[in-house]
Formats: sequence, C-alpha cells, structure tokens
Amino acid sequence: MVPLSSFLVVGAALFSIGVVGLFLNRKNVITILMCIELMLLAVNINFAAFSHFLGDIGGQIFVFFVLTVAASEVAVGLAILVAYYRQRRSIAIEDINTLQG
Amino acid sequence: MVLETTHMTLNQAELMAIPLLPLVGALAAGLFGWLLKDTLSHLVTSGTVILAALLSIDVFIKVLAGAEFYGNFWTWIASGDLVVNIGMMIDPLTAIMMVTVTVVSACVHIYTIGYMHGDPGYPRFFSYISAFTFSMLILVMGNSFFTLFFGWEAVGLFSYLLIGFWFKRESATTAAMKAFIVNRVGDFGFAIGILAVWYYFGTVDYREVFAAVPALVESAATMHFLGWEIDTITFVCLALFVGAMGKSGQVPLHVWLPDSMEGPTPISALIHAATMVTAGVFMVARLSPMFEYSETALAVVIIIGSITAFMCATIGLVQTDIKRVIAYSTCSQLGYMFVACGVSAYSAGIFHLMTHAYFKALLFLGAGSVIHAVMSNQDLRKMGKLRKYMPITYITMLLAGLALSGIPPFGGFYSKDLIIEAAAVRDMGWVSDVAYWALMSGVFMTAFYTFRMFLLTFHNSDRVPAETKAHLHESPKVITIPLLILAVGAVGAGMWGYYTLDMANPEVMHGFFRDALFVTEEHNPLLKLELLEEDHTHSHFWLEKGALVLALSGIGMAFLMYFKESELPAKLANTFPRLYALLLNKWYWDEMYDVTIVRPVRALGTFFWQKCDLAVIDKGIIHGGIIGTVKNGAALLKNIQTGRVYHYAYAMVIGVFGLLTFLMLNA
Amino acid sequence: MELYNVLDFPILSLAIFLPTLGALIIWLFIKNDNMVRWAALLTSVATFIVTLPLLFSFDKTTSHMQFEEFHPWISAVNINYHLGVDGISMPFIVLTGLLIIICIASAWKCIQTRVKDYMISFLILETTLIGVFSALDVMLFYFFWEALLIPMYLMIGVWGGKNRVYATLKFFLYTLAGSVLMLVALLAMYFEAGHTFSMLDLMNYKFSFQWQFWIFIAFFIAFAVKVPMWPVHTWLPDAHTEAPTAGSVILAGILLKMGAYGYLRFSLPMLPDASQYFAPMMIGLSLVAIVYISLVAMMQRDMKRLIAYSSIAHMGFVTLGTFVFTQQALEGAVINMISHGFVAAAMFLCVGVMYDRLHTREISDYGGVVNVMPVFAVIMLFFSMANIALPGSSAFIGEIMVLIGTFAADPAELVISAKWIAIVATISVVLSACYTLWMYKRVIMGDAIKDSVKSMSDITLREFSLFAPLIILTIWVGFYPLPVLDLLHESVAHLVEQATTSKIDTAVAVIEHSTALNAVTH
Amino acid sequence: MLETTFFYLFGGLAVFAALGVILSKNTMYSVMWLILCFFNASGLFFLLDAEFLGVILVLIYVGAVMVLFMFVVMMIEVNQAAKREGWLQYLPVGGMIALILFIELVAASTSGVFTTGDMAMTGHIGAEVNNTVEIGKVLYTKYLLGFEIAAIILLVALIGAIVLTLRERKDAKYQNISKQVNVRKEDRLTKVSM
Amino acid sequence: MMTEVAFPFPFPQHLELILPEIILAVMGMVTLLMSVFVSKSRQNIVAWTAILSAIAAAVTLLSISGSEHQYTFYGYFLLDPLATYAKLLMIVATVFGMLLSLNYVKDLANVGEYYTLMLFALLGMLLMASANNFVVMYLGLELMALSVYVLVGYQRDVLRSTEASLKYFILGALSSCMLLYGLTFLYGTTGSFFFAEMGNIISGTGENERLAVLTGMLFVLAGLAFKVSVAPFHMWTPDAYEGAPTPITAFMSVAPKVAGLIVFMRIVEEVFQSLQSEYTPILIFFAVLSMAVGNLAAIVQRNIKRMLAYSTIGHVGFILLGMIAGTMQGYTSIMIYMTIYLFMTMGVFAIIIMMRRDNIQGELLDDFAGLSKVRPGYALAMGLLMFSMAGIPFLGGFWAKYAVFMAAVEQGHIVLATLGVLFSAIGAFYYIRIVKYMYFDEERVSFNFAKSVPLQVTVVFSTLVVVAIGLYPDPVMQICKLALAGFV
Repeated sequence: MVPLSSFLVVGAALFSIGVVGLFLNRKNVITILMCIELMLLAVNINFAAFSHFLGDIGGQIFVFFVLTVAASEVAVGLAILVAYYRQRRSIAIEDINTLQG
Repeated sequence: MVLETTHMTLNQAELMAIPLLPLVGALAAGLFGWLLKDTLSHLVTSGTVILAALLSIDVFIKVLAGAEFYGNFWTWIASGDLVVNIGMMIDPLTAIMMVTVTVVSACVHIYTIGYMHGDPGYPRFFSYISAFTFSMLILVMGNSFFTLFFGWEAVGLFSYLLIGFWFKRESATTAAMKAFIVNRVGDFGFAIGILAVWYYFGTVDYREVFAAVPALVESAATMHFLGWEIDTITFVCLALFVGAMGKSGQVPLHVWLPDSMEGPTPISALIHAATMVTAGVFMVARLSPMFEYSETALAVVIIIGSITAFMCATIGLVQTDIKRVIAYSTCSQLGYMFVACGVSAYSAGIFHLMTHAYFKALLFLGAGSVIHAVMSNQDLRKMGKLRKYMPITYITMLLAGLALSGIPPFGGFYSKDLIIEAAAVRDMGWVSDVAYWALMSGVFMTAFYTFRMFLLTFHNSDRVPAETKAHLHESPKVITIPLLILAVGAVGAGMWGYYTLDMANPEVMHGFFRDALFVTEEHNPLLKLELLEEDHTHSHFWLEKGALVLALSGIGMAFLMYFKESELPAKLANTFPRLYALLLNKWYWDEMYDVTIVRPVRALGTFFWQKCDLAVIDKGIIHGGIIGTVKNGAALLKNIQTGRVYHYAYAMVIGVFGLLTFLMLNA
Repeated sequence: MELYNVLDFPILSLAIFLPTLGALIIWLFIKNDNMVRWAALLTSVATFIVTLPLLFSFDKTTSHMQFEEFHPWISAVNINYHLGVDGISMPFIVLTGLLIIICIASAWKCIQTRVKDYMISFLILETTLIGVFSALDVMLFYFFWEALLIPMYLMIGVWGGKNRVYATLKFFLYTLAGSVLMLVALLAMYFEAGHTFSMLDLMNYKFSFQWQFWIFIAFFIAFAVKVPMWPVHTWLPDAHTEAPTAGSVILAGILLKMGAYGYLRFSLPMLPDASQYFAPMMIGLSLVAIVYISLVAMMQRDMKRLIAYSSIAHMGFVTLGTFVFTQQALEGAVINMISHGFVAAAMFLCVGVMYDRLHTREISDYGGVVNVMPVFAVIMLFFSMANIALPGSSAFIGEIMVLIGTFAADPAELVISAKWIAIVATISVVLSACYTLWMYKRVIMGDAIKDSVKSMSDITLREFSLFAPLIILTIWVGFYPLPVLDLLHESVAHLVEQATTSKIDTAVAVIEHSTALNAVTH
Repeated sequence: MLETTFFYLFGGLAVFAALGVILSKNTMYSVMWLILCFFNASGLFFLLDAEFLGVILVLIYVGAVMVLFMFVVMMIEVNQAAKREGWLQYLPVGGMIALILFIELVAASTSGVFTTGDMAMTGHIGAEVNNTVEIGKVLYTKYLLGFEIAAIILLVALIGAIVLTLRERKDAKYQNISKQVNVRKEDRLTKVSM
Repeated sequence: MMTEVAFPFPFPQHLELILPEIILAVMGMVTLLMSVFVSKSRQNIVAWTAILSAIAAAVTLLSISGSEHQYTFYGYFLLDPLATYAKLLMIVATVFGMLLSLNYVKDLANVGEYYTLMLFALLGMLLMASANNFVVMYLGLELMALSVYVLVGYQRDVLRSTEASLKYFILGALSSCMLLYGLTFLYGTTGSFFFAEMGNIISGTGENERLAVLTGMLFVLAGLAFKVSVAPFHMWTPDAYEGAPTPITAFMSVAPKVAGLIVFMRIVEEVFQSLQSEYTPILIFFAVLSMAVGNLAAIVQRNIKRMLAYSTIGHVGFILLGMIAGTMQGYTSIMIYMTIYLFMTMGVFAIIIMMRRDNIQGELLDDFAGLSKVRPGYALAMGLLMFSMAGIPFLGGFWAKYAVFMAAVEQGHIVLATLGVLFSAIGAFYYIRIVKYMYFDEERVSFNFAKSVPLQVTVVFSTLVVVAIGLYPDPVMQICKLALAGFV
C-alpha cells in the first residue's frame, strides 16, 4: 500500500521542479506556461491523493474543475501569446520588457 | 483710580498735563506736520513744551514747599500676582529732574527753530524732540520700574530717531542703530533687574519695593550665578545698573554716545548731554534705597564711573571733532555722577546732574551755533579766530567751559567739588582711592580739553576755509536767546543748588531731597566731610582746593598750547605716538568690539544659518537623510521592476519561500 | 449634555461656515474679478462681524467653554461636532476674522491672476482656521487642522514667488508628516480614554505616565513643526519667502499659533505629567529658537526670510511661556501670540508693499526707501519697534509677562534654575533689535541711490487702511492689555491648575517614570 | 507490492519527465516531456482509484491542451539560438531556493497528520466503487453551481481566444450577419428610371 | 452552516438569491449575440445593454437582500449583508468602468464582446463575494481573472496592451497554482471546502496538523495577496495597469480588489480564525512592504497610470491594517476604505481618459501641466481627488485612512499605525505633485479634451461623493457597519 505522503512528495517534487523551471528558464513564455502546468499537475495529484485517503469525492471534483479551468487558461494564455507575438514578433522572455519601472 | 496721598498733594491734572502737553505737541507735529507746515509745527511743540516747563517750575515750587504726590492712574498689566500700575511719584528728586528736563527742552526747542530752519524734516524734528520730552518726563515721573522702563525705552527710541534724523547719511543711520543696540545691551540687564525685582519683592512699585528691601537683606537671600553665590540685592542692583551703564554711556557701553553726535546738534544738547544720558544716574539715585544695601553694587558703580570718568577724559584730549570732544566730556562727567552715587553721595550726583545739564547743553548749543556758522563743519582744525564773528556764542561758550572745568563760582564747581570730596572721604579701600585719583586727574583733563576746544574754535589761528569765510556771522536770536537762558543756568545753577536748595546738605534726608534719597548713616560721605571740616587739627587744603588747582593748571596748560598757534601739541603727539594713537582711536573700543563681538556674532549667525540650518538640517537630514532615503528606496524599487516577467515570478516565489521558511522555523 | 451658550445661537458654526458659503457663492455665481474681490471682502467682513459677539458676550468669570454647540457627527466612531471657546481660543477666532479681511484687501491689486481661486482659497482657509480654534472634539480639530493644508498649499504654490513649488511642497510634507503622528496619538487616546474624542473628557482622563510620554512625543512633533520649533523649523523661511504677501500674513498671523495653541489645548491639560517631564527639553528648544534663530535672522539677505526667522524667534517666547506653567508666563504666551499676529502680519504686509513696487525681496535691492515713501517708513518703523518689543507695543506685554513668569517659575520642576532661563531669553531684547534695526537701516534709511527705489511711490490709502487696524491694536494691547488679559485669566488659571495637577499618583509615577526612561534610553 | 512498484514507476517517471520539461533545450522536446509527465500522472490517478480523472487528464491535457501547445510552438518561431544564454546565472540561487522549498514542502507533506493519522495509510474509496458514477452523482447536484461556473469559464475562454486572435483579412469573404439582418431593400435594388 | 442534502438531491431551493448572477450570465450571452447582430457603428447599444443589465442586477440584488445569512445551491452560495454590499460596490465599479469605456473602446475590434467579458468578470466577482467555500471562490476567481486577462489585452494591436495581458496572465496563473497548492493541504487536513467548516476543524487541530495547515495557509494567503496586489506579489500591477486600456485599469483597480478583499476577509476570518497569531506577522509583513513599495515607487513614476498602480499597492497596504486588526472595526474599515477608494479611482480615471490630445492618451504627469488654466473644473476635481487619495480632510480619503488606522490602533498596533501614517505622508507627495502640475506649472501642450457625457457625469458624481463622504462620512460608516453585522 502506497502511503499518502508518497503521493504528496511526488506532488511536492513536481511543484518544486516547476519553481526551478521558473528560475532556470529565460527562454520563452511557453516554457514558463509549461512549468505552471507542472505545478498544477502537482496540485491535482495532491487533491486526488487527499480525496482518496479522506474518502471524500470532493477532492476529485475539485481536480475536475481545476482541469477545466486550466484548459481554459491555456486557451486564453496561448491566445494572448499569439496576440503578443503578432505585435512583437518574439516571445523570448527578454524581449517582454516594454513595460517596466 | 486709587489715589494714595501723602502730606500735601499736588494737582493730579497738572501733573498729567506736564508729560501730555509735549505728547500732544509731538502728535500734532508728527501726524499733521504736512498740514501745519513749519511755523505752526514749531509753535505748537515749543508752546506745549514751554507750558510744560512752566508747570514743572510750578510743581517744583510746590514740592519745595513740601508737597508730594503718589498715585496710580490705571492698571497696565494684571495677571495673577503681577500687577503693574501706571502712576506717578513726585518728590524732590523727580521735581528737580522735571525742571531740568523741561527747561533744557524748552531752550532746545527755541534754539531748534533757528538751527533747523529750512530743513526738509522740520516738523518731524519738532515732533521727535517733543515726544522725547514726553518720554523723559514719563521716565522721571513714573512710580514703578515699569514706567521707568517704559520711559527708558521710549527715550531710547527717540534718541535713535533723532540720531538718524538725517537718514540720508550712512554714518547717521549707523550711529543711530549702534546707539539703539548698545542701549539694548544695557536694557538686557535692566529687564533682568525688573524680573528679579518682581520675583523677590512681588511688586514693581517703588515704594513697596523700597519698603521690602530691608526684610530681604535681613533674610540674607542669595542666589547662585555660575557657581558664585551672590546676594540677591546685589544681583538686582547690578542688573539694573547694567541698564544705567547703557543709557548713560559708561564704559564699556559708552561707544554709542560719541557716535550719536551724528545727530543734529540740538538733540546732542538735549538728549546726549542734558537729559537722557543722565537717566542712569537718576535711576541709581532713585533706587538708592536698594543700592545702599549692597556694598558690592556700590563698588561696581564707583569702579565703572571712575574708569569712564578717566578714560573718556583722556580720549577727549585729542579729538578734533568739536562735538565729539563735548561728547566724551559728557561720558566723563557722567562717570563723576556715578562715582557720586557709588560713594553714596547721591545728592551730589543729582546736583552735578542738574548743573551739568545746563552747562553741557549750553556747550552743545554753542558748538551748534559755531557749526551752524561754519556751514556744518565740525572739525576743530577748520575753525579758529571765530571770536570776532560770534561774540554771544563766544561768551556763553566761555561761561559753559568755566562751569565744566569747575571754576568757581560757575555751576560745575559746586557739584564737582562736592563729588570729589565725597569720594575722598568715603572709605571703601582701594575702590574709593582709585575713584578719587581718577576723578582728580579727570579734573585736570576736563579743564584742558574744554579750553583746548574753546581756544581752537575761537582763538588760535584762522583756519576757516575761504568759501565759508563769507558766511561767518553770529547766529540769529532764536539761537542766541536760548544760549543766554542756559548761560544763566550754567552760571547760576551751582550757586542756586548749593545755597538756595541746599543740595549739599549732609543730612541728605532732611535737606532738599527729603526721603527721595536714602543714605545709611555709616555710608554718608557728606556727613563725614562735614565732620572732617569741623576738625581743624589737620589742613584740608588739598581736599578742598586740590581740584580747583588742577582745573586751573589744566586751563593754563590749554592756553599754553592752544592760545596761539604753536608746535607744542604736535611735538607732544610725536613724543608719545602710541599714547596719542591710543587716545585718538578712543582706546580702540570700537575695534575691540568689532573683533570680539560683532564679527564673532555675525560669524556665528552665518554658521548657524549656512551650516546648521541649511547644511545639516535641510541638506543633511531633510534632503540627504529623509528625502534621500525615500528617493533611494524609490529608485531601488524602480530598478527591481525590470519588466522581465521572470523577475516578477521570482519575487513571488522568493516571497512565499521566505515566509514559508519563517513559518517553518517558528513552528 | 449641558451646553453653555449665552447667545443660544450657533454663532461659531456661523463663523466657520459663512466664509465657505461665500466661497461657494463666488465660485458658482460670480465671474467678474472685481466683483469677486468685493464679494470676498464682504464675506470676510461679515465673518468678522459674526465673530465680534464672541468677544462682547464672553463670560470672563468662568473657564468653562462657551458658545458651545454639540451635534453628533460621525456616530459610528463617536466623533461629534462639538464647538466651544474659552478665553484662550476665542481671541484667535476674532484675530482670524480680522486678518483675513486684511489679507483679502491686501491682495486687491497684487493678485491679478486667478483672482477667483485666490479668494476662494482664502475663504476656505478662514473656515479651517476658525474651525481649528473652536473645535472641542479632537477629531474635529484634526479635521480642520489638516484640511487647512489644501488652501495653503495652493496659495503658496499658485501665487508664490520663484521657488514656490519647492517651498509649498516642503511646507505641505513637513507639516503633514508632523501631524499624522498626532492622528495616531489621538486614536490611541480615544481607546485608552474609553472611546471618546471629546477634548474635555480627554483632559479629565487620567493617562498613565507611559501613555502621556508617548502621546506627548507625537503631539510634540505635530505642534513643533507648526510652531515651528528648532530643529523642524526650516520649512517656514522657505514658505514665508515664497508665499504671496497675504499668505505670509496668515501664515505668521494665525497658522503658527495653531502649534502653540495645540500645546495649550492638548499637551498641557491632557498630559500634565509628560509636560512637566519634557518641560526642560521644550524650554531648551525655546531658548534655541530665541538665541540661535535670532542670530540666523540677523544674517538674512532676504527681507521675508528675515522676518520669518524673527517669527520663529518670537514663537520661542510662546513655547517658553507655555512650558514654565505659571499664570503670567502662560498669559504672556497667549498675548505674545496675539501680538505676533498683529506685528508679524504687519511686517509681512510691509514687505509686501515694497515687493509690489519693486518685485524683489532682497535687502540689497533697497536702501533709502524713506525718501520716496515717508509714510510707509513711519509705519514700518512702528512695526519694527513693535517687533523689538518696545514698551507700548503689544509684543512688550507678551514678552515681559513670559519673562516674568519664567523667572518666577518653580525651580524644582526644572533642571536649571528658571532664573537663568529667563536671563537667556532676555538676550532677545538685544538680538531682536539687531536684526530688525539692521534690516530697517539697510532697507529704509539712507539715500535713495538706486533708480528703482527712486521710482517707488508712497503707500496708497488702501494700503494704509490695511495697517491702520493693526497699528491701533498693537498700541491698544500695548497700553491697555487688561481687556485681553481679563479674557484669559480664568481660562489660564484653569489651565495652570490642569498642567500642574499630576494625573498619576506619585508612587506609581516614580516607577513608570523610570521604566519610561529605560524604554527611551534603551 | 504491485501498487508500490507502479507508484514508483509512475511517480519516478513523472518527476523525471518534469525535469526533462525544464531542462530540454528544444521547446518542442519540453512539450513532449510534459506529455509524458501527464501520462504518468494519469497513472498515479489510477493508483488513487480516480479513474475518471486519469482518463480525462489524458483526454483533455494530452489530447487538447498539449496539442494546443504544440500548435503554438510550431506557429511561433522560437528563437533557439538565443535561448540558452546565461541560463546558469540563476541556478545557484534558484536551485537553492527550490531545493529548500522542496525540503519544506516535503516536510509539510510528510508532517504529522499525513503520516501518522488514520488517513495516512488507507484509502477510503474502495476499488468497488465506480469513480465516474460517484463523480456524476455529486457533480450535477452538490457541485452544480461550480459546474455552471466552469461552463461559463469555458465560454469566456472561447470568447477570449477569439477576440484576441481573430483577424478579418481583407481578401477573405466573411458573412456579415448584422449587415444581412439590417439590409434594406434600397441597398439591393436600385430603381433606374429609363 | 452548510445545507446537508440527502440523496437524491432536490432541486436547489431559494434560487432567487442568485438571480443577480443569473441575470448577468444571461445578459452576458445576450450581449454576445447582440454584438454579432448589431452593426459596428451602433455597438453602443450593446454597451448600454450591458450597463442596464448590471444595474438590473444591482436592483435585483437590493430587492433580495436581507440582514440574515441566506443560502442556496446546496449551501454553496451565500448571501449575507457583506456579500450584498460588496456586490453593490463591484456592480457600481463595473458600471463606472463601462461608462468610462463607452468612447474609449468604440474604435476597437470586437467592441461588443468587450462588454460581455466585463459582465462575465462581474459575474465572477459576484460569485467570489458569495462564496462560502473554496470551490465557488476558486471558480469565481478564475472566471473573473480570465475575463480580465482578455480585457487587459483587448487593444490587441497595441504592444503594451498585449504585453500587460501576457504578464498578468503568466503571474496570475502562477498565483492560482500557489493558491491551489495551499488549498490541497487545507483540504487534506480538513476534508472540506467550506470556510466555516474548515475553520472549525482547524481550530480543533493540534501540533500534528500544524505544519500542513500553516503551509496551506501561507500558500493560500500568497495566492490571494496576488489578486489584491500585495507586495511582494504586486509586481504585475504597474505593468498591467499601464498597458491595459484605461477604463479597464480603472475597473480592475477597484472591482477585483473588492472581490479579492472580500474573499481574503472571509478566509482569514473564517478559515484561519484560530491561526491569528500565525498569520498576523505575515499580514504585517505584507502590509508594511506594500505601504513601502506602493508609496515609494510611485514617487518616481512619470506615467500616471503606473503611478496609480503603485498607489493602489500602497492603498492595499493600508487596507491590510484593517485586516491585521481582525476585528469588526477592522473589517468595517476595509469596506469603508474600498467604498471611498471606488469613487476616488473612478473620478481620477475618468479625467485621465479625457486627457487626450490628437488621439494620444495623455498619460504622462507632464501632460497635466497647466490643466487648471485650461480646464479649471476638471483640475479642481482632479485636485480634490488627489488630496482625497493623499488622505487630507474634508475629503473622503481621509476617513478611509482614518478607519483603518483606528482599527489598527484599537488592537494595539500602534507602531504599525505610525508606520502607516508616515508612509501616507510620503505618499502624499506624489498625489500633491499632480496638483502641482495642474496648478503651478505652465501649460506645455494644448489639450484636446475627449469629453463625453458619461465621463463628465462620472467625474462630477465621483468628486461630489468624495467630498460628501469627506464632510459627512457617518452614513458610509454605518452602512459598512451594517454590512459587517454578523460577520465576526
């Protein structure tokens, strides 16, 4: 039997990797989005694990909503990215700096 | 309006009219001078002052007959225990001062009509001198320290205005300012004195204060000052005396008086010879019930007085400005008066004050007449042989000079002699010795510089510039008549005072002054003098006639050196060049003040302003410290906001990370 | 709640809001500049007339607040619209009424741009000023106290001199930074004293020493900036220098008094023990103001700056009088404030008169003004002498009373003997003469050499009429201050009693005293 | 035991794939690694008896979301040359922070209640329960409001994506509905008087 | 607390409670359709429909509101006075936002959908206000967030608009992750999504659960802090504010803040009630940092939208003082603050939107130079609003600050309040600097004011309200007190 904490550690690892990704990544926005997806995945794993071990279906429902929202987010996010790319012709993070100060 | 009466009272309305008449005149001339024009202005002011003089004489006569007055007219300040009334106290001391002030003032008013003729500020001048007369009368007639202070400051104000009357002259305005500020230094002490008086006596009324003095002395109250423990009464007296020093031009606060000669000559006569500068002496005499209880204070008065008497006399020896000579003489004579007060011969001091007022005013007015004749030139080196042009001036000046030198039977003789003798017999150790010798040498020098000035003006060689020559003439009647009136005073005041008024009465408190002056039995030098004179076992020639001998030799010396043009003065100056320079430069007092006070104070002001206020507080703390921190913080935050989205994410992550670590460590 | 209001009429409210009403009418209905001027003048005169019954119906026999009004305002936090005056505050209301008239009249010619805005600012300013002096609810007080910044900020900034932006920002931020701490202190007091903002309740509440200590510091900062006291005074010379004439007049005439009034109204009665504890510091700073600032004033080259510094020095007398806790000194302090309202205001008006002609404030640009403006020279002389506190001027009464009260203060309360404090303060008689007369000499005296000076014309009747009331009042208070003193006696006596009655019992006091000291030293 | 093995397989692969996502040079590779990661996560869901979630994770994420990612990556020319520069610059700090964060998260994940409590070891949703049925039962009842909101969120995403990216091309022919609806006969028919 | 529903569940009761939301949802879709069918030149009809729908929602809301807590949708939807009041604020903010948009966006592509998205954003916020559980709260939050991301980037042909949107989106997604990650721990410990229930369980937990609960709390607070622009999660704010279309900047500086703060309040008060000693230091850190960042960084800004963004951060810092107090007075002060802030912000942005010259948005501070000579009325309004923002009395802003400081002082946070007032004094600098530009400086460029009736109405109305509240804040304070009744 795999204990709850094991799942949580996997979640923590994915979340931390997402964070490292944010730090390491200075390439493009898409990679950052993917890091965020990783973190969301960690969240989902945690929810599912808790749901399982608590015996409460609510956690799974929440995962369901998170998935929905995440999908919507990606749709909107990529749309924004495309709109931005049309203006700037680049999605390199270094180039996103018109607004600063 | 509570009226407290003693003996025979005087008419209150009459008393109030005396100061108010000149005030009315002053206001009329001052506010409506443009309307009244010159003639009406001088008529209204002179008229009111003459009226005041007549009333004063009337009051004086009544006082002689034993009348006195004491009363409060209205309450000025009242707060808690502090009650300050405005009122009058008329006694012989006041009366003699009133007469002196109003009579000299009246003469000066008349004289001014001629002297200031055609001056653009004619009504203004009359307004000022009338207002000054008012102030001086308040000063002498008041019944409390506050009225004294009020008059004190008011005469200072009009002195300032009159010195700076010719405001276009840089030197006049500077002198006016100097006079005011140096006086304020004195007032600093005066004010402290008033504070102390109220604190220790709970009242500022003369009578109540005087009544409380013995109790305070008995309680042996002391106060600490920079580690010294001094008698309270000494402290009070010394503080008040600082005020007197300022007003009466005593060393080291004498520097303003010679400079004040920048003012028109009539005011030099009125303010800087006869009246205002004697206020200090008046004050000490008035406060004799306090000074008498402090040996220290009296000693200080003597020392200051004798130093002034000597030092200013020496300076007077070499001055070339006719008015400055007289001015230094005034300082010196004021020193005599202070010494008189210091040796507890208050009556002698007041006596000398009175005689001095007449002959010194006369001397100034005479000098003014001369200056008027030689077209506003005051330099003795550009005068000479003026006798034939202006005989009346010549005669009156001669009389005044003799009076000043102390030649009998002219005014100065009686009073000055009395002072010297009093100083001689009052035994205060080295203090009275120093005073005596200072006064004695002063007598010689007084006679010398007076006649030096006189001879250089009227005799000697003719050094008048050609262009003024044509203008030389005797002054008009409005000028000469006051001279003559004052000449009567200069000649007769001494005898009048000595014989008629019995001002030299050793039993001071039973003589003319009654209880206006207070002398303790053991102090009273006049009493001692009388005892000494009754004692015929010793010769008192030197004591009695020494001063006269010195005066005569001084005059003789002056004749020797200045009657005819001679090389002697120049030789003397060349023989003692340092001494000559010292005297010519007035003992370098101005220079010393410049170095020790004026410059440091200015430097300090600049330092406080530029360094403390601007550099440290504004630039350092406000701009550098607070605004700088804010600006740096703002710049830092602006720099952190790089526009790079990953930096923003870092901030979030690091924020969460930091707080999580904080929580974990805490948990 | 018993309200003591003999008139049975909300006269204070009327005085507060009449100017605002006038401002509204001017804003909405009046277009023509000249009409605006007249309307503003009319409003200010009307307001002044409204304040007069305060003076004449004042009950001098009580220290109780008078002409009280009470309405719940913000019941959610127990803030009430509570007005009332006693002998200490009432004179300032009347003085405000008078000075505003003078300010408005003084701006008749020299303000030609945005006349409407100017007049509206001034009228709003009057509302806030009267409000400050009549508020009996501390939040109401604070409300007016802070609101005042807005018109003043605009006044200096819009109609000021060359460096006006710097000056007005400095003024605004300095005073704001100072007074926000007061807000915290007021809130803290509110909760400590049982949810009340009533001044009278707070005066009666027995704050512990610890409380008093910190609240005093907060109040001190707020009021010290306003007074201003060294070392937070540097905004004032700049503000004065750059402000338009009327701005300087009101700044010197009324605004500075607010700080000192704060000490009288808040620090002394509410925090008597802390006031006693801090008295040496306050006295020390007052002496610094008197001596140091006078020296600084002496070296100024700009007339307004010089008078500004002289104002600080004179306010030193006020704070000195406040913190020696004697009847005479406190009355002297109030008289000094009133007198300074006449004299400093008039001095700034004098500079304004000259500035209107030559458009420079540099002393060196003048010289010999008396030759072309004799009447003006006399007026300026008069006020210069009043500035020196010559007897016969109102300033003399104030200063001598402060000095007398200081000299007589109880030495046990102070670190050094009160006598020496008084003696140091007395140096002012010399220093004030130095800077005032030196300026007078350089500006007024001498020959008119400069062509610019020669072109100056003497003051007009309008300008003269600005000075006339101030001259009369200065002389009147100088010679016959009793009516004013009578107003003060009861209130000041009550204040002295409040300030010298400890709110803590001694045993506790000693312990708290030392703990507070420890808290401070560590 | 089998479960444990699968857990380590799925968990390990998921973490490994996640590392691949952040470390691979090519963005497209990252996308691929992410897909792998999702598959393994799906496996973990199955281990947790959340079959429905496991299925929709693959369906939605792999099937839709990641395809969208790929689409965008391919559409946008990601500059591969410049992307690596200075990537180590933030490694020390970032790595350290992430490491400590990981330790802290593990500490929280393995703390008290999650390791010692009765819920720590045993799952409570038995394998016999049909996960999809269970979800269905509550999704349209208790969680109806959330479900409705989720629907609107999807609508907003739809609108958002369209308004941000839809461009009318000049050369394309569009149907202008409002024009069609508002058309008046004068627009279409012109009477020509002969 | 929650309505326990037996299986099979009956159809939801009391649906009228959610009527405003239903109206908005339906009208959102209606406007979506309208925008297709209405010709481009008359898209204002869509806008007015949207505005009327929002007003209709408000009216409906008022008609169903009551002083008690009412539930529907199986207890997942709560309508209490606080929610009602917050919703009213958000609706008012949205209506203002739409009014400001009328002229501003009329030339953009897809104007109709703009209003649809605003309605949906409003819907999301209303749901947040009514959320008594994390499910609805999260979904409402995301609905709002997604709509706002799109709205920020609505000027898709303008680089900075899309850039702002992109940044906001990336960071918003990150913050959502954090929030969710924290939520997992809370869920794991409590097994519930209901605030009150979670709070009860947490208050019963001991050392064993402490670490998990604290970690969860921190991540949840961080996620929420992002939404209300609390430092150090504030960095998106200036960029997003500057880049967004100005009406959206106005809208998002108020409405989402209200929503975020309501949620923040509910979570802090209900979920973390027993953890006050743990979260207070965190909130103090947030508050002090926000006040510092907001008030300092604003000083060096040249762009007024950016400056106002920092100012928002500063204001949120002040608001957190009320949160830290954690008392009735504290929460009331937050509502008071937000009410007053709403009007100040709308007035200011209305003026900024008008500051147009030759179609260039006048956003730089320099553009305000000499405004008082050209447009004295607007300058006066702007000046009053700026003084209000600075917290100077007789203007509303003073009472806003007063309320939060009072709350802080009541709880003994005197040092914090002192810091607050000092920062507010520093902050006053940049507000009054605008006044300086308008009143003291000479006009540099000629203005071409884009006046329109809705803008003018907004300016006048906002300014009047701010002045009125400044003079007589009692009604607002009383209403806010009522709104909070039964909350603590």
